[in-house]
Amino acid sequence: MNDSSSAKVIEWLKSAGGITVTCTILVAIAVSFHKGPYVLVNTLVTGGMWALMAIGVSLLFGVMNISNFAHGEYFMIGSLTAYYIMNPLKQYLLETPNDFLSFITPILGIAGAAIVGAIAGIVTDKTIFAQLRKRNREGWLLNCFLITIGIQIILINVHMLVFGNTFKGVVNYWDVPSVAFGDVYVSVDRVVVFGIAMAAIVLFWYLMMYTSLGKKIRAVAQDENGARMVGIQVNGVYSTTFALACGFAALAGGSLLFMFPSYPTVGVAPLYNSWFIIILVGFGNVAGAVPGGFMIALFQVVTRTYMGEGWENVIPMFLIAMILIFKPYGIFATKVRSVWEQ
Amino acid sequence: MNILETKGVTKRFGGLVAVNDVSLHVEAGEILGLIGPNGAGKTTFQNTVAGLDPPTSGEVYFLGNKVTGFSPQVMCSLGLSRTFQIPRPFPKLTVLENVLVSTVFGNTEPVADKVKHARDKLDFVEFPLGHNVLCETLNTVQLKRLDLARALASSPKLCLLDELASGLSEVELEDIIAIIRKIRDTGVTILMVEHIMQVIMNLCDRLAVISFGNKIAEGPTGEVTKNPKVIEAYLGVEED
Amino acid sequence: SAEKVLKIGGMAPLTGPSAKTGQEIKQSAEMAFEEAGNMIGDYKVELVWIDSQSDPAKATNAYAEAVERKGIQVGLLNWHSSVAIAVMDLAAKYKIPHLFGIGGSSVINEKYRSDMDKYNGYWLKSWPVPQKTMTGYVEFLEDAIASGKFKPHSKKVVIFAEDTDWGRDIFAGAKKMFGDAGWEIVAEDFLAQNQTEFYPLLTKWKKLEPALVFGSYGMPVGITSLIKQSREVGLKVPMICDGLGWAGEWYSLAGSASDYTLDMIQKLATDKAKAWAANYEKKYGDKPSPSSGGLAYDSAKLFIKVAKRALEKTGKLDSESLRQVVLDELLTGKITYSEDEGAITVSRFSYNEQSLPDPAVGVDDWYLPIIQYKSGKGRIVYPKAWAEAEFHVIQ
Amino acid sequence: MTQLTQDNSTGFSGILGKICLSPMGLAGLAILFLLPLVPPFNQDYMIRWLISGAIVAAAAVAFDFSAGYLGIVNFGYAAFIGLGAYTSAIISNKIGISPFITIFAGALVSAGLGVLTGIVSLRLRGMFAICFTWFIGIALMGLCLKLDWLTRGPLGLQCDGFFEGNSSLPYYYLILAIMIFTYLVLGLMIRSDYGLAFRAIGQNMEAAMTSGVHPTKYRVINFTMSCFFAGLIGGFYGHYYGILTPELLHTQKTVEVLVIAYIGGRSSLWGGIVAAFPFIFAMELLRSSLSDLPGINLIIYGVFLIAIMVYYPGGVAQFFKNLTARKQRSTSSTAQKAKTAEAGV
Amino acid sequence: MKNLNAGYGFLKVLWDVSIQIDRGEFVALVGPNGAGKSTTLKTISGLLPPQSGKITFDGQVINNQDCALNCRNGLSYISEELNLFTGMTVLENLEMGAQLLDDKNKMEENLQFVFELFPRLEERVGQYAGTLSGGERKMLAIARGLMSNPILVLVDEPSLGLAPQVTEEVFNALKVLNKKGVTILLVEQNVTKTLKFSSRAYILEKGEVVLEGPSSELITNDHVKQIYLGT
Ligand SMILES: Nc1ncnc2c1ncn2[C@@H]1O[C@H](COP(=O)(O)OP(=O)(O)OP(=O)(O)O)[C@@H](O)[C@H]1O
Ligand SMILES: Nc1ncnc2c1ncn2[C@@H]1O[C@H](COP(=O)(O)OP(=O)(O)OP(=O)(O)O)[C@@H](O)[C@H]1O
Ligand SMILES: CC(C)C[C@H](N)C(=O)O
Ligand SMILES: [Mg+2]
Ligand SMILES: [Mg+2]
Repeated sequence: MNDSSSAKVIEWLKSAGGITVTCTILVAIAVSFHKGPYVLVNTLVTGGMWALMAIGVSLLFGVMNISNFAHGEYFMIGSLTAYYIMNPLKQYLLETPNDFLSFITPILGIAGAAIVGAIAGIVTDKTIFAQLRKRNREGWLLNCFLITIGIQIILINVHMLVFGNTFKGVVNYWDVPSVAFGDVYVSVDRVVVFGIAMAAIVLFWYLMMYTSLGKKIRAVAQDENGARMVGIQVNGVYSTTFALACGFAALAGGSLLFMFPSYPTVGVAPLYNSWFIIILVGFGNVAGAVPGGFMIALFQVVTRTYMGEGWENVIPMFLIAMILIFKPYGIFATKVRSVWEQ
Repeated sequence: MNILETKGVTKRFGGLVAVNDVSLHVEAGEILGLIGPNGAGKTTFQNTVAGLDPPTSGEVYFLGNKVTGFSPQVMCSLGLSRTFQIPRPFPKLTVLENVLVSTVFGNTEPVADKVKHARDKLDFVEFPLGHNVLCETLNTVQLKRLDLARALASSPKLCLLDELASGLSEVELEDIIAIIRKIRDTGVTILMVEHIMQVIMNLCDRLAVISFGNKIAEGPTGEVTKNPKVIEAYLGVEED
Repeated sequence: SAEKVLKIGGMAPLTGPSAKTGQEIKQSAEMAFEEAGNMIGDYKVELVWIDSQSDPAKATNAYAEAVERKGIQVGLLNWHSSVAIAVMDLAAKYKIPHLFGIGGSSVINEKYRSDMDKYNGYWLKSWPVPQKTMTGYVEFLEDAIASGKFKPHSKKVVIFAEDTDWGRDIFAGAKKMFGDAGWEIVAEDFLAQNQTEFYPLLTKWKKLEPALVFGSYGMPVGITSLIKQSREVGLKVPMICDGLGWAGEWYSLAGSASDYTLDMIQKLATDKAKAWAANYEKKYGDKPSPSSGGLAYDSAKLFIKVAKRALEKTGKLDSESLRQVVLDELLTGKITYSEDEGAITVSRFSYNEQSLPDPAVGVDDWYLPIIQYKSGKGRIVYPKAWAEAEFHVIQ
Repeated sequence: MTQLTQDNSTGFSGILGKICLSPMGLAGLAILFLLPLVPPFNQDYMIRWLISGAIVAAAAVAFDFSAGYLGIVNFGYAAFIGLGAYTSAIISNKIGISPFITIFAGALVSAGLGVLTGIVSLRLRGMFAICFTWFIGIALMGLCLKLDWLTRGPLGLQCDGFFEGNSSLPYYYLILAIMIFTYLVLGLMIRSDYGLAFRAIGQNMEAAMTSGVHPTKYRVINFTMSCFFAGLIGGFYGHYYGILTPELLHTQKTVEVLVIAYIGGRSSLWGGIVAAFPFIFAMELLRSSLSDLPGINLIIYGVFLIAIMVYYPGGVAQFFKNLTARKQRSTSSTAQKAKTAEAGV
Repeated sequence: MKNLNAGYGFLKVLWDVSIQIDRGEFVALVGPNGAGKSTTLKTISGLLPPQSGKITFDGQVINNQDCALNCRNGLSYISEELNLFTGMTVLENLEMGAQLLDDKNKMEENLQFVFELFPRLEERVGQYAGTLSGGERKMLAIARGLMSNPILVLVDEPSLGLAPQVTEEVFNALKVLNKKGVTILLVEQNVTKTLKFSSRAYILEKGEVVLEGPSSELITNDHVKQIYLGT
């Protein structure tokens, strides 16, 4: 490591983000020693999943200034799709076992979920937000917020009317024993889902940073008129953004079907968690969502371990609030702020 | 008497030194022009003085008291007000209400009829529109006038003006010059940043020049504009 | 001549977080009345559904409206205790008997007993407080240990419960019960309603090395996740998961991980009961829950019986006549409803002075057997008289 | 105090104007007073709906006081309501004093938390401030569940009523009084210099600071007042319905208030009142007449909400504003060109 | 570009404005504050839909065409508000300006050109646009507008907030561009200078064209002298 890059690392370590991340790691290690390594493993596995959700919320807010309260419902759409893909296949497999098919069934379900979620996102944008964009931009943030509340209510109740109130879930994806990390057991489903989450995040990060689509999205996020002036078709970019964000939520929903059976209000908990994360790390911070996810997961695991169940909403909330007081724009906030700050 | 004095004010943004060790003073009743190339640090310097962005190091004295790092609302109540390079009004308030905010909260001296006071200030700067227009519909130039009225409404002793005249045509420049003169005549000291030489030459008693964050010259207007360093750094070869 | 009509206000959480339960209650009760041809004597039955929305405030608004605008003469069923608390006063105020609320928790009993005169005959439950019914678990365990079928390595037990009024009650009951029986309680946890992630909790429990896990958790997602994940993290101890069977679809969520878990639930064992379940599934497309659906069905049947008696006795059907019969005959134990007559969930519904507002509890009355699941089927393992299978301890 | 909107109207409506009422508003209030006396509104269930309407209306007014003027949506608002409700219930249960006194204690405790929130969230802007209040709300609800020795947690806390007897009518007049009190106090504040400061801070904090407005002070004052009334309303809620559960502190409840406040029109205060009553009635009627398909009423609600926000985001207040504007436009037929010309000089 | 009526919502700002610009011309649009100059440019660029009238560009009617499409066709608009991507670096901003170009070499060439024009920007390539000083932003906005090889450039008050030296440079650059065959429509407050640089000019007052003609004639026009030059 040469001088300048080590200086950069030190600089980063001194920043709020660096301090928090370091503290988190230290706490994780300390708790792991005290209570056993399961803390660490749990943190990693759940954190990855929340990060996936959080990215979608962050993206929508960052690019379109929409604080999506209905994001959990796209999670719900994902889990519903995955269920209706996986369940018939599983029924069929019961009669005609087929190793290959049973191996890819979950993958088909998850992929299907992501696609349907993305389509739902586009439909939402075209039917509602495109109209709003055309009509007026005043009070955009809060108008959109209320609209997403409306979307949430509609989607939940349509689910209830059309698909009923039953819990539509699968027992597991792959019926194989858990894998052991030391004396900690984790199911294969979880490991795979963690992998999917990480892969999706890396892919997304690459997309945003290095492809022209990503640059266009960022440009639109920062100045819509500016983007139009350099020849970017913003409506297309908005729809794409919606598709990406909702696709991610649905991907998470599909991937987590084994843990969250689909039912009308399944999206609420994931929604809350993703908001905790993006507030903690600051909006529009894709890379930050990953450590953020881990941090929230750690907060929750640690409070559950030491305080008992039920406190995981009290203590972490309090902690995030405290952190906000010192870092009002989230821990990874930099000096540069654009649309995120409104 | 020095109404404002800075000693070695430095402002860093990360690695960039935007203002470097600038010491200058403003005498009561004068108009001091602060000039320099784009990005020299003029706005930043004003921010450090007005309390929006405290200096990294150095000291600021206002009316003889040390005020380094005071918050803007305190500076305002002490009698320092400013206008913005990019005006930032309250978009959903009317023109009159905008000025009232500063009349009501910025004023240390009691004002009998606040509405009248505010209207007076608007008339003083010859605000061209009605007073019940919402601010979001104003254009930049109107906003600057409004911003000026707002700054004056708090009955300041020192007023910092940032590029007040940019975007005006030649005739309009004459107007604004007259207004600024009028302001000075009411006893308000002015520290102004400006690029338009017509305004500077007409108004400023003294000039301070900064370039790349450093003060390179300070003195009476006529002297400074002949300073070769200044000509090289800023003015270029004058034609008009 | 005007048609004679009895308007019944059926209350259930039809929207909101407990909508699933509400829907089952509604459908089961409707089934019961349909079977009676929607007639009681020469009275036509009109069911008015009151959506409690799981919110006491909203429920009272809807209730008052149902009484005043829609003219309900009697109230039936309910789920949440908090709703019950708020609505009890309305029932008393409007002099509408409200019968057979399913919400079990003790707060209702407290309020009822605080002013017996006011509420008597205006509020009646069909599910007793859990403290009364749960003693079966300890009896069963003592029995299993005595007979050598269950050899716990220690008397350490972990107790959990959902964080609701019901959970709080059952938790209090369980704590006392296990304490009295000499068990050491090594962990106590209340679980949030919408929780699905139990790895931290289960790993914590695992390290405590309990000999038994006991809990009550009525949320299908929560309890099935808990069971599945307990297998994933390798927690291999007998688990009593009270409430697992409350939702019809539990097995499609928990799968084989649920093998050997224990539950205490309405038995649905008789032929009649099985026929009902099959009917329900045919009609509505999903499996009914014996606790919400079954109990609502039984409650409706019992109500029809009470109403018939009222008609017989007074020649008319209205709030007043119903209340009279309830006070005179139901609460004195003259009217009961038993398995022989068609009750599908418990042996017999009968009320008496001491039990009020609950039904009397006992093996011959309101009693829930303990069952053990295997491949999605529950078999009664206790009480001995009813047992269909041997208790199997997971290794 | 600066009277910003100095209407040149004198006499009766001038006096009314001083206390933030227009003749139309007064008529509206008179209607609200008389409504429960005329059929069909004199039925008890209608009065209950009116009470629900008044609760939401009062809450929407106090909510709008922060959201509409300061620009900070207090997304944990239900928790402040709940805090007041629980405090009042606990005090009156434990010590046995009259709920008429304890609701003020509840209001003060809520206001106290409001002070803290105001101070602590000072540096937060926009979404971060909103989420901060939200997190406070979530944490409070969690506490309410966990501190069951105090709140009885999910078992629910029973509270005594204000009045003996079965009629809801006295409760209606009580909440109506609370609602009007809330409106008048907050309305007068908005009319005063405070209102100017709130709006200035809400629109541009930096400009407000350079104009000499002390953001901490005004933000705290605003939060305190808004939360005080939240607590007061909460106290009423508890003693009226007789039972409190932690669900009262749920975000869902904030959303109910928020929706009414926004349909009423932001930064209008009275908009919430005008919107609340018809809205509650419409929702209750929908629910009760579509009870065969539970949930369909909520779908309609959702669609309505979206439609309003897309096509008429100004809400009721905007509607009235447009009405008066149209009237003015028809009287003064100034050519548009003249207007533009004036603007162009 | 013809018979244009435009405005914001209820407010009508432009009244039958007709402007015609031929290929390769350097046309100026001057007028007092609030006359509607910026509005004209906005409407032409497609950011603001016209209320009525017709805008043609290269023989094609582009009335309700999105700004992005116009940009594709070679119309570049440098706005008064700058519309920079504040969260991107200077270099990224410039790259975004050239994002329609397929040819990487061409982009490099353009970069060289604008850096020559504004050496200050080259010094700041890695800085976020949001932290630039007022003048630096202006330079960046102009530079970005030139990155896409436009046929027609609409410039709104390029000298606003620029140091005198730089102002001079910007005007010279526009002249150079014009010599290269790029058509320019310039809006500016500094009437003397504008008229000196441009070949033809329109004078807009209260949303109407009151005068038009070759710049050299206008500069001696009495009306212009009186209103704008104060002589
Ligand atoms: N927040 C910030 N972070 C990093 N750099 C900054 C920041 N604010 C200003 N700068 C830099 O500091 C320098 C001085 O900026 P300042 O705005 O003071 O210039 P100025 O003299 O007012 O110029 P102009 O005449 O163009 O307005 C500029 O190079 C600018 O890029
Ligand atoms: N977004 C807007 N909404 C409403 N009115 C506006 C808006 N923008 C500008 N106006 C009004 O339109 C008129 C013309 O404005 P425009 O910006 O086109 O003038 P201009 O000639 O460019 O003036 P300047 O020299 O100040 O830039 C002005 O009266 C202004 O108040
Ligand atoms: C099983 C049910 C009786 C529990 C119910 N949720 C209650 O309120 O008590
Ligand atoms: Mg500047
Ligand atoms: Mg302009």
